[in-house]
Amino acid sequence: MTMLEIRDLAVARGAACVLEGLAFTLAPGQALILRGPNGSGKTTLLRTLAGLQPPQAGEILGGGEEIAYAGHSDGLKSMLTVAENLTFWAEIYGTRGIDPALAAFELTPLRDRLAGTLSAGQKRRLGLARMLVTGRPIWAMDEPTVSLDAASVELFAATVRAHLGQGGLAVIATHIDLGLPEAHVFDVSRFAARAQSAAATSDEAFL
Amino acid sequence: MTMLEIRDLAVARGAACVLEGLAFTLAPGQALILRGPNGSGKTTLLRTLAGLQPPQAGEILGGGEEIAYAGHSDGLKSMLTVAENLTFWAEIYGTRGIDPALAAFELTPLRDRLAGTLSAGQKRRLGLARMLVTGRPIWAMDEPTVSLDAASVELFAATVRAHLGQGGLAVIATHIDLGLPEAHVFDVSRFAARAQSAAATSDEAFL
Amino acid sequence: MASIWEYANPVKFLRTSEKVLPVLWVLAGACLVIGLIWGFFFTPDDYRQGSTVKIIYLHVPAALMAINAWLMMLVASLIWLVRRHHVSALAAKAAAPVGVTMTLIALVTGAIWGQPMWGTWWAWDPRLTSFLILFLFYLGYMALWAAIEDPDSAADLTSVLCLVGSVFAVLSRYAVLFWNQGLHQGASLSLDKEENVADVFYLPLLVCIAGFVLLFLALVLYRTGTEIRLRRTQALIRREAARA
Amino acid sequence: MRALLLRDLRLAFRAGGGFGLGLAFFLIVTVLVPFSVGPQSELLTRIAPGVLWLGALLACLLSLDRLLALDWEDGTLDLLATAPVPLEGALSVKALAHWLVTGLPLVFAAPVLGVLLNLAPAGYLWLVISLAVGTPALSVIGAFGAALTVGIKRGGLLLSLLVLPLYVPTLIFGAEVARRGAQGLEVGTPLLMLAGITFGVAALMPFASATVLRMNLR
Amino acid sequence: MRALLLRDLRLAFRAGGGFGLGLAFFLIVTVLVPFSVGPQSELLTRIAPGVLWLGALLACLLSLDRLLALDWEDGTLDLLATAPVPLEGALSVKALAHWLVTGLPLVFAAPVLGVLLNLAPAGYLWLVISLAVGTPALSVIGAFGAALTVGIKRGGLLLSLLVLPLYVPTLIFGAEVARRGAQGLEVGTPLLMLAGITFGVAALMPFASATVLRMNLR
Amino acid sequence: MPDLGKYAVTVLSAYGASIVLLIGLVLISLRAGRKARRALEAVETRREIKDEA
Ligand code: HEM
Ligand SMILES: Nc1ncnc2c1ncn2[C@@H]1O[C@H](COP(=O)(O)OP(=O)(O)OP(=O)(O)O)[C@@H](O)[C@H]1O
Ligand SMILES: Nc1ncnc2c1ncn2[C@@H]1O[C@H](COP(=O)(O)OP(=O)(O)OP(=O)(O)O)[C@@H](O)[C@H]1O
Ligand SMILES: [Mg+2]
Ligand SMILES: [Mg+2]
Repeated sequence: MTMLEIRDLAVARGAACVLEGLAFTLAPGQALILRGPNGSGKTTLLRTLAGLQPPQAGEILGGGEEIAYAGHSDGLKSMLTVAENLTFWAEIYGTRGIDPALAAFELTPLRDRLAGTLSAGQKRRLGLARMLVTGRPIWAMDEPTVSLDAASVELFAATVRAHLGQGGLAVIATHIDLGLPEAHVFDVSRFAARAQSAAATSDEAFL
Repeated sequence: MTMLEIRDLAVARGAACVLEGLAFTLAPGQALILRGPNGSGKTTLLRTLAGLQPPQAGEILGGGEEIAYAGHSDGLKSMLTVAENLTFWAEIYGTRGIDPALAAFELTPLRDRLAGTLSAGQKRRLGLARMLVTGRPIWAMDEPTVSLDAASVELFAATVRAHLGQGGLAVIATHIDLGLPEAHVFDVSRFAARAQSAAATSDEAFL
Repeated sequence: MASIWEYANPVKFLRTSEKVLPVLWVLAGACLVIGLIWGFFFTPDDYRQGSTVKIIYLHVPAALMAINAWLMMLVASLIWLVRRHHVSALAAKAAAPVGVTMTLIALVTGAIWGQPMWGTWWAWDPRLTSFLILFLFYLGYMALWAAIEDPDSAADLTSVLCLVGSVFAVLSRYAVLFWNQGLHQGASLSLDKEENVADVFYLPLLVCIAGFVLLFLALVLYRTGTEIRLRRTQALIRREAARA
Repeated sequence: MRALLLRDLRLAFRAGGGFGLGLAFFLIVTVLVPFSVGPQSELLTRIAPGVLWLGALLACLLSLDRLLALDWEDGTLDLLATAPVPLEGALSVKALAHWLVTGLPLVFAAPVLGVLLNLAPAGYLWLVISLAVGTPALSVIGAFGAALTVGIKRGGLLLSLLVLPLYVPTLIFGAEVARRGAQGLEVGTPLLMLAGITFGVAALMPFASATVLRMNLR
Repeated sequence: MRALLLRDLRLAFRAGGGFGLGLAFFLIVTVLVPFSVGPQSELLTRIAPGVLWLGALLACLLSLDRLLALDWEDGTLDLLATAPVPLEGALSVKALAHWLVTGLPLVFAAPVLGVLLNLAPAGYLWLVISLAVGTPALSVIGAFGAALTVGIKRGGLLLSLLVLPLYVPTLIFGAEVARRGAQGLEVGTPLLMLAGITFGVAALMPFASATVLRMNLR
Repeated sequence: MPDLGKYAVTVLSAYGASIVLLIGLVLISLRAGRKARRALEAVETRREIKDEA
């Protein structure tokens, strides 16, 4: 059974440790909302969970091949159509059928439009639809609702809820209210690295 | 006296007209919030107001040399420090003194940090601080609060309010609540171009 | 007996190098001055090359150090990749400008020497060409260090470049040998070919080589210290910022 | 993997995707050479094989920064690194796609441009063979350079600087094959060396490339 | 304006900013020429002036995509277009900054590289003069090309393609000056033409560049 | 001064160029070293002052 557990995790950006002592457990069907002011380290934490950077300390159980990541950028090719973009990711993840994903984010009418001609919010919806074709149980998303209008935010919440209903997990960093009252809120600012350890990464040797 | 008035404006993106029949007048001290679902044409309208693209029809009174524009991207150089980035724009606009702008967005502690090492929200705050050093009365801003946390959104609202208090004007496209109840809300979706005129730009000659 | 890895601690390294450096500077200066003066003033002219033979006291040591500096960087890069001792990464960084200067000296003195000997400043002789390629590798290595902000990634990436570059440098050497047969004389410092350089030239040359080696060591130690101090300064500033 | 190859090819063929640009650059460099060294045909014949190889190398080089930088900028590389494909494989495939859209067309174009430079008749066959054998190495080595500089904004020029010295052996052997061919000399040894470089590099380089790419994504 | 010049220069000198890379590229191209055409010094002497001009042109070309594309990507160009500076002036200043960090160093480096290619002794002076007079034109024309392709993602190769034909007259006259100089012939006419191109282009081109840039920003 | 014969210019310029390069390298290194030392001292004294406070 898919679980995500982190124990006493510390994460660093640049040469500086930003968060430390992080711990939580996420069971299937649960979602975690990461909160914290600008620069508190949410992006850093998500990238570490996704395996893009090694943790500074502590361990991550689960994750790995189970996790799908969506960052600040959507990884869209402006010269490919909406459908082509999505099909590419479906093939990379070895799944098939992009129609449900298109439908979930109301992109079906735009399916043959080049991604470069979409508006900011439409691009974002396409980026989110990618999560559906990964077929992975854990979603790690960084400010997924940037540029989305209220209706699209609701679409997003509904999609996440459906994903959780199928036993999926989600870790979402956001500043706004997503309309997911059932999700746990995890405020990262409580775990800000203390002054000593703030420089305690590769700088350590020099102090 | 600075005013911004648009009359029967139509704006186009790509080869398609997106909005038409737009009209409003903005007096000093007033702010206008542009609303509308994703893809309704807010960005297109703001770029037209800023003079980056010509209107399809109608006219814009005011604007021109009075308007300062802030788009989806912030125009920051990652290899320059926060202070250097801001000073550059101050010199381009022929104003001086970046300290108030830094202070307004709580960037003073970061002033010697390279812009490339800021978090998403910190970058955005720097982009917004740029508006203060332009010294221009009309602000045209496209989703200024993307990536900002709640405290920073308040900072932003306070800054806009102070700007209005000095007789400034602001046109702001946004999906979220800015905490500016005194601003007029302008929903662009009412002005969506009809099907006929939707192709009525340069295609016209071929129809 | 203490492990040599102890000196991989930056602070320890600073303290030790502080003690060693003055000695090194003095020895290097002494060897260079003695060797060069001996070579310049008190050696006879060669019967074929005339007084130009005196250039050998700069040219050969510089050429040797140019190669050895790259070897040292290669070793230091490996140490960094395997054991992740910051000092070794910084030592590699510190050695590159020294190595590139040595290469430049070898090239410039060689070119000046070539004018009377071969009648041309430059010829595409395999050995000269290999040195030019080495020069390019140094340039690329230094440019990569300069282009990356995060010091640890810079160390990682330049180390891999150094490894890959070494393989290609060797490959280039074979390619160049194949491509053109040279004018340049072969290795003559090797022990079995004494006939090449007479003792009168040989002894001062050895002193000069010792001088270049010592100077290289002193410069690398000193520059490594500089790099460590810069890193330490940044680290402290970051900590201050984190406290604020 | 197949999806990645197809996507890269499709992107290359779309408007502005860069297919044919390498070719055009190759053409233009070749055309500029007579303008700069002067039009004497016997001189051109002598330098033709070398110029064509150099042109091919530069055309390849110029298109290298499309190899990874675009995917880096729009976040695709991050997503690809977390996707269930080994990065080594992904990089090999991307190098292959680069060769198919850049190197391969040059192989076919070279004889035509040889005419412009008065290439000796005996040279055509060996020019084509040497390019066909050698250009894959250029793409694979280029992928390493691209992975090394991917985090650096507009690393284009730095990329050239790092990659050019690595191209030296390939260039020497490749141009040697073409030159000897044109003069009717024996080409066996350099051709063997060239093939050896291509195979060795194709087998080993992707590991180095993936290593540096992972470091850069960190 | 001064602020813009200073900023561009500062960015160029910052780590990774690209200063010196054009120079290094120039060096590398010059070095690769003997590898590809062979090491015979009499051949090299003949082609040296042309190769050096071609190398300078390519070094200039490769750095063109830094001229505007970076500012476009991060939105600076949008903001600059709405700022109280005439776009013509801004583009001239950016071309000037480009020349200062790319063309000018090449002028100083060329004699050193001349040694590598066995340039005839009489050629050094005229090589330097022709480069000093001609390279500013390359930057100004390049700014036009950069403005033309600024909206296109990774337009680098396309940019080269568009700009190269525009460089032909400058290259012909520049290389002619250097070649005649090296052979001890009279250089007056081509030098005059070269100077004429540079002045004409510096005076008129910025208007064309600003026009196409405005179209691209639309 | 030894008699350098017809190669005087050659030999002297080789020595001159090399010595300029060597001394240049040493001077640049020393200057950078001093600068780094000063910067570090500034930060360290600041830190001591803060620690006392
Ligand atoms: C311009 C580039 C040149 C480079 C890079 C270069 C490189 C080298 C190197 C690496 C060595 C050390 C060889 C060894 O002992 O293993 C060497 C030695 C030497 N080079 Fe050069 N050389 C250059 C030009 C010249 C020229 C123009 C001459 C003129 C005759 C020359 C004469 C010598 C001599 C006499 C030695 C000493 C070898 C010996 O010990 O007999 N070199 N050079
Ligand atoms: N190279 C660097 N050196 C030092 N600090 C850095 C560097 N890069 C980033 N930081 C800092 O690391 C912190 C964490 O950044 P991160 O992007 O994870 O924040 P975030 O929570 O995602 O913020 P936001 O909500 O604004 O996106 C920030 O304070 C940032 O300024
Ligand atoms: N080249 C094009 N051809 C056709 N339609 C286009 C083209 N480019 C953009 N559009 C469409 O123009 C409309 C207006 O886009 P615009 O970016 O102005 O919307 P927006 O209101 O800013 O949306 P968002 O809130 O998502 O940022 C969108 O529906 C978009 O899909
Ligand atoms: Mg973030
Ligand atoms: Mg928009």
